[in-house]
Amino acid sequence: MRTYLIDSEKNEVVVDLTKTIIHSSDKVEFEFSSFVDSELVNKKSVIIRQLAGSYFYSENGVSWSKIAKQKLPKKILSIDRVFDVYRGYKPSGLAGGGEGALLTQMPGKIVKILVKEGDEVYKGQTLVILEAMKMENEIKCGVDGVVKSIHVKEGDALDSGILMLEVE
Amino acid sequence: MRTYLIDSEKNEVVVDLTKTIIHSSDKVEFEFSSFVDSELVNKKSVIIRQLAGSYFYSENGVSWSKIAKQKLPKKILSIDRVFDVYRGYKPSGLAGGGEGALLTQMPGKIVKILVKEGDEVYKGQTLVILEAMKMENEIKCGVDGVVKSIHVKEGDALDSGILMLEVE
Amino acid sequence: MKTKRVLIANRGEIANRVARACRELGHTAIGFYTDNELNAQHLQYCDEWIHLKGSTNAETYLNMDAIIELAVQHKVDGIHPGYGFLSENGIFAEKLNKAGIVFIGPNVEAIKVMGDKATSKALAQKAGVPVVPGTSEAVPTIAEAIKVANEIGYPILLKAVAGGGGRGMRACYDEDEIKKQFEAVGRESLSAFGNGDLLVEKLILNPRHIEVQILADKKGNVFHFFERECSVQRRHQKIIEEAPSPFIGEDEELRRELCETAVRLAKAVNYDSAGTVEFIMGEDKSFYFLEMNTRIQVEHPITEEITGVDLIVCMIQSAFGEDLNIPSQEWITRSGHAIECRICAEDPITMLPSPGLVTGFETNFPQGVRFDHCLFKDLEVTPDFDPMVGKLVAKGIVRSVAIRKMRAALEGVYIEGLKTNIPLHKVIMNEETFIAGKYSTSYISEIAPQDKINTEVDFTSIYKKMAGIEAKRLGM
Amino acid sequence: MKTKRVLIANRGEIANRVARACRELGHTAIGFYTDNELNAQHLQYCDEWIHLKGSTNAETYLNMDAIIELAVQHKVDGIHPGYGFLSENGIFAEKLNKAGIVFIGPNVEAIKVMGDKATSKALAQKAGVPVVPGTSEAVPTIAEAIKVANEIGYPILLKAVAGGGGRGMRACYDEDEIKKQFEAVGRESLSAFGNGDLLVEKLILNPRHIEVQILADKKGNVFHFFERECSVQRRHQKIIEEAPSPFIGEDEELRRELCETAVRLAKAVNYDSAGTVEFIMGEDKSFYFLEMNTRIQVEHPITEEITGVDLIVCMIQSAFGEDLNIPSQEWITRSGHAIECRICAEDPITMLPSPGLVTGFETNFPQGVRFDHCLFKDLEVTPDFDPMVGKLVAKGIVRSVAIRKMRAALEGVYIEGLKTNIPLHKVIMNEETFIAGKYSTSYISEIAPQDKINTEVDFTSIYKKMAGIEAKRLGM
Repeated sequence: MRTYLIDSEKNEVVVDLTKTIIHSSDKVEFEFSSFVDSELVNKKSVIIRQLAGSYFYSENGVSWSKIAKQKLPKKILSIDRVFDVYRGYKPSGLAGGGEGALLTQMPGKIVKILVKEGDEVYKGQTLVILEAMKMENEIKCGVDGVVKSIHVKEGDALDSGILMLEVE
Repeated sequence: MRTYLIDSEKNEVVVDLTKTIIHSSDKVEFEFSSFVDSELVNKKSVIIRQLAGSYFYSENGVSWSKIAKQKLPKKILSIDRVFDVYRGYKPSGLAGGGEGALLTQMPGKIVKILVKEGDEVYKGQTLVILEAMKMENEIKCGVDGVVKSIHVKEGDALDSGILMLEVE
Repeated sequence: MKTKRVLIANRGEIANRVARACRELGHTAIGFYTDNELNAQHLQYCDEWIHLKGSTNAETYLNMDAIIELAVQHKVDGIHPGYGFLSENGIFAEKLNKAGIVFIGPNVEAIKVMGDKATSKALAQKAGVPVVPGTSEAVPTIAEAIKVANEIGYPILLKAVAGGGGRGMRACYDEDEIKKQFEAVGRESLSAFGNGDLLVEKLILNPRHIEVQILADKKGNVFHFFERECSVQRRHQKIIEEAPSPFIGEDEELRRELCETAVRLAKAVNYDSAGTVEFIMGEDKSFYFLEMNTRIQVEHPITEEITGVDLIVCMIQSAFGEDLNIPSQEWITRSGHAIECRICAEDPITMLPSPGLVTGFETNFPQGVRFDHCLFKDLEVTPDFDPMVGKLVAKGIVRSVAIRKMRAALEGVYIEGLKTNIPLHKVIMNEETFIAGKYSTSYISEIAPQDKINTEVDFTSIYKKMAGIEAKRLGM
Repeated sequence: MKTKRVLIANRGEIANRVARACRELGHTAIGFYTDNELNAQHLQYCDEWIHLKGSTNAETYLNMDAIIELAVQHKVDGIHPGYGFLSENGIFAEKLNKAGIVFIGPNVEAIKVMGDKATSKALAQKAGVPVVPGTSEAVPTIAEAIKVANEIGYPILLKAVAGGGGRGMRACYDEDEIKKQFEAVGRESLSAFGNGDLLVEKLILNPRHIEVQILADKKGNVFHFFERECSVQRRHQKIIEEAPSPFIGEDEELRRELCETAVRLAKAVNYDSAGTVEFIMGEDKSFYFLEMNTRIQVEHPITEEITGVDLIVCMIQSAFGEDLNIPSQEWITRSGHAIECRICAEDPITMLPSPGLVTGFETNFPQGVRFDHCLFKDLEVTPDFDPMVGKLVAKGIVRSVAIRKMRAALEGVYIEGLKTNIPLHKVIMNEETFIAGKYSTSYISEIAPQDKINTEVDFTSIYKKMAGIEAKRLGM
């Protein structure tokens, strides 16, 4: 699963959960990979352990620090910075170059195209599912409109920046 | 749903949850009825409110006292008394007169008979579902064996102490 | 002692605090919840929960008639107003008396006298309490203001009679500035406080804000519980307090003089509850009366920590005419040093309020830390209410130990989803001027610890948050 | 001060306590978990978690070699043994010294001298510390025992040299009883402690158990932190402690004499850590040395509450040769009164251990309550470990306030799934002999507060539990 963190200055960090190993009912290991501008900038395995009802975090299994449990929030704060959090897909506003033009944001494979040309679509509707980095990404529509043209088909392996379809 | 509380001296309290009203995601009302020797001895409506992650208990909606959250435990303790807790049905050891003879413990209606004569059954298997006090009660088998005879049929309204079926 | 029914006309951490005092006394604590705070966390310590309809402060915690009506309806013996809201409102206290309900605070007269800058200053002078040189009555004209300024010497302060919390004041370093500012400040004060009258006061440079805790009963016994220093302020609002004052330090002579002066003033106004006499102290250790807060104060815990007394419990006992069981002033001793950091929902650098939803909350403290707060997972901090969500208090045998403990305590607060000033407190607890105890009220503006906050976001901190979220998602 | 790596060779609430002290000092707290306690709650305050293999105490917390091996392997600077387990084991301390690891406790010699009843008694006498009349060496024969008894007068106590915690002793009111009991007690002691030697001692009637807290550094400074009274006991084990002692009360003369005697003894044995000198006090206020515990004690919190010192922090600092920052004995003051109730997983009436699974846990306290515990939902209290799961501490300006606070505190502990002695404590806090402070070590057996516990089960209490269960079931 991937998560987009976008802060007030529109700086963007993409955090991929690239591995999950469940050791026991109260011990789980995650591998996170972080991307900035589609570049892998950091990758780390971390362990979460539940103890006496609280979560503890470790990177080596020896030293542990307490962390707060939280459900997926809309915002993540760090000191004075606020990140908006989008999980699994990019928010419509950011789903490709022009409002109506959906471009691939990273190399990937078209898993499914959910509309055909001429369909009326609304802002936020999922148009395409793109598999990238072992994750399925719902590509949402940025505007209300009609599907003008589709330039790809299911199964296509695409580079980054390819125009998939246009809405007007 | 009903719950049997049986303490070390084998004293038995039957607590029926005879009504559940969900007022909101963090406020719910329960009506409990308690039976001793199948006699209704107490009936009360209580409210549980979740506040700041804890549960609070009230009988009038004005005065509240904190209580501890707990999953259905095997035992409930009160000062020096220990109650074994059985939820939904009486424990096999108490499931009717003889080991293999299932008798109604209270007046009720047969909702479903889950076995037929000749079936092999095991201790703890649900044989009959009996509706009583607006609750469905799973009547479990007290022994491993074979269903010898069934004396009732679905829909029958029965008094207390009626022999429903026999296992040997 | 018959147990009483006590209504708490407040919210947040102070409502918790009062309810817990009632719990100890065996009184029934009755709490309010409002339309915009149905899940008021302070109800958790209250025995009875009452709906105070409305959302704005005017509709709810400032709504005297609604509160009194509910109080009568629920057969309340007394109302504790906490701080803020109606805590220093003489009319409210009067209405309660009429309704036969005890106002858990001082007598109406004391509230009224101390509620007005001019009359309180006059009383102080009559009682031989030093006041900042300047006028005790409003100065009508610019000319008059300049005349006074020339008598007491520059710099001077133009100050709204009805002002407070640092609002409605302006410093003037010469005659021209007075001419420039006088009418402007007057207009501001009129719109802000409904009263445009101004005082002229000598401006004390590099002042310390030091206050004395008073506790009195209805029998004429007035005690002090030593001083607190509250000089670490932003926008004239305290964010860190200590007891005892590092500026007074070992000068027991000065300490006694200050505290006895406060008692003298309290006696002069027939004070009969918990209250605080605020002083401003110059670098020459001369001190002047500022104002008396006729209520319990946010920072009361540090006094409780070094004296071992429960001020809220005593305040309630005093209100109901009970004995405080305090044989004498000498019997009251202090030991150790306590520091309070106010935890506010605000940007640690701009120090501007930053409301939000608390998506996670945990603590992991060293021994002997006190955290009076109203935090819980899912708390919605709205702009409706004060951004202060908690008070972290650390005590040690000496100041350096208290600071050490506070550092560890600050590391042990995990609040997700909310900007807080904890990063600022962390810097201050390691900043040399603070550690040396040599700070004045201009500490924040001059030392600017906020500029030393490291705002860098590292991947570990992000992974910690993400991991907590993913683990929760797995239902762990 | 360089930060250290401190291994905590203990579990439960005391492991929490030590870890929290390390947190304040900036040391790295390293905790153990064992095969039978993988979810050791005390790890929550530890920075590093190490697996100590095994389940029995012999395999784990008593296993010197395994502990030292892990300590070396993890580059530990010092080990804190807590109480019980290896805390008073001279051999362990010696092994640590050899391994170049600091034993956070006193020097080996002090442990050994005080660990033996006979030698400690002899040292006490040499230091002019009054001891209970009787033999300081083992009495070989019945005839010898009777001879001593006739000298010191009946009643006398036959006491195992190696005994402790009230085990291995028997009262004899005349010659015949000595004849009857002598060999039996000897046999018992042999099997219980591997040593059958017996002492003969004068039996003090209606004795008070009063102890003095000692804190010393490696530089020869020895301080006392006043006394604690621990006379409320069951089976010679303390369940309630208070500081100061209500029996000594206002008798400051006696208090000073007692405390200075304790310091004299500690100095005589070159004591250099936290420790406790236990005395027995007769109704005539004459006191006799019992033993010195060369470790931190369960009931240390009440001393911390009235003196404001953090004993564990000081103990760690002392062990690493650091200053305690205590200028003088006079500098140490006490204020207020503190009471501790030991919360044990036991039947409140029979007082026998009652292990179980904690199915729910909540608290709701008045202000100023301290609860050192290892409780959490899903805690499995096994017979492997001490049944004590927590220590509830309440402080007030005077004893009556502390009792009032303790009553409210006891009402605010909600433990489901486990029998505890909380109902017993509730009765005691309302029982007149205790309230009067006029109790001796025979309080439980003579006053029998356990018989006053109301064990009636009402439907409301059942509905409360059922409602909590059903609400949880609904996922609320």
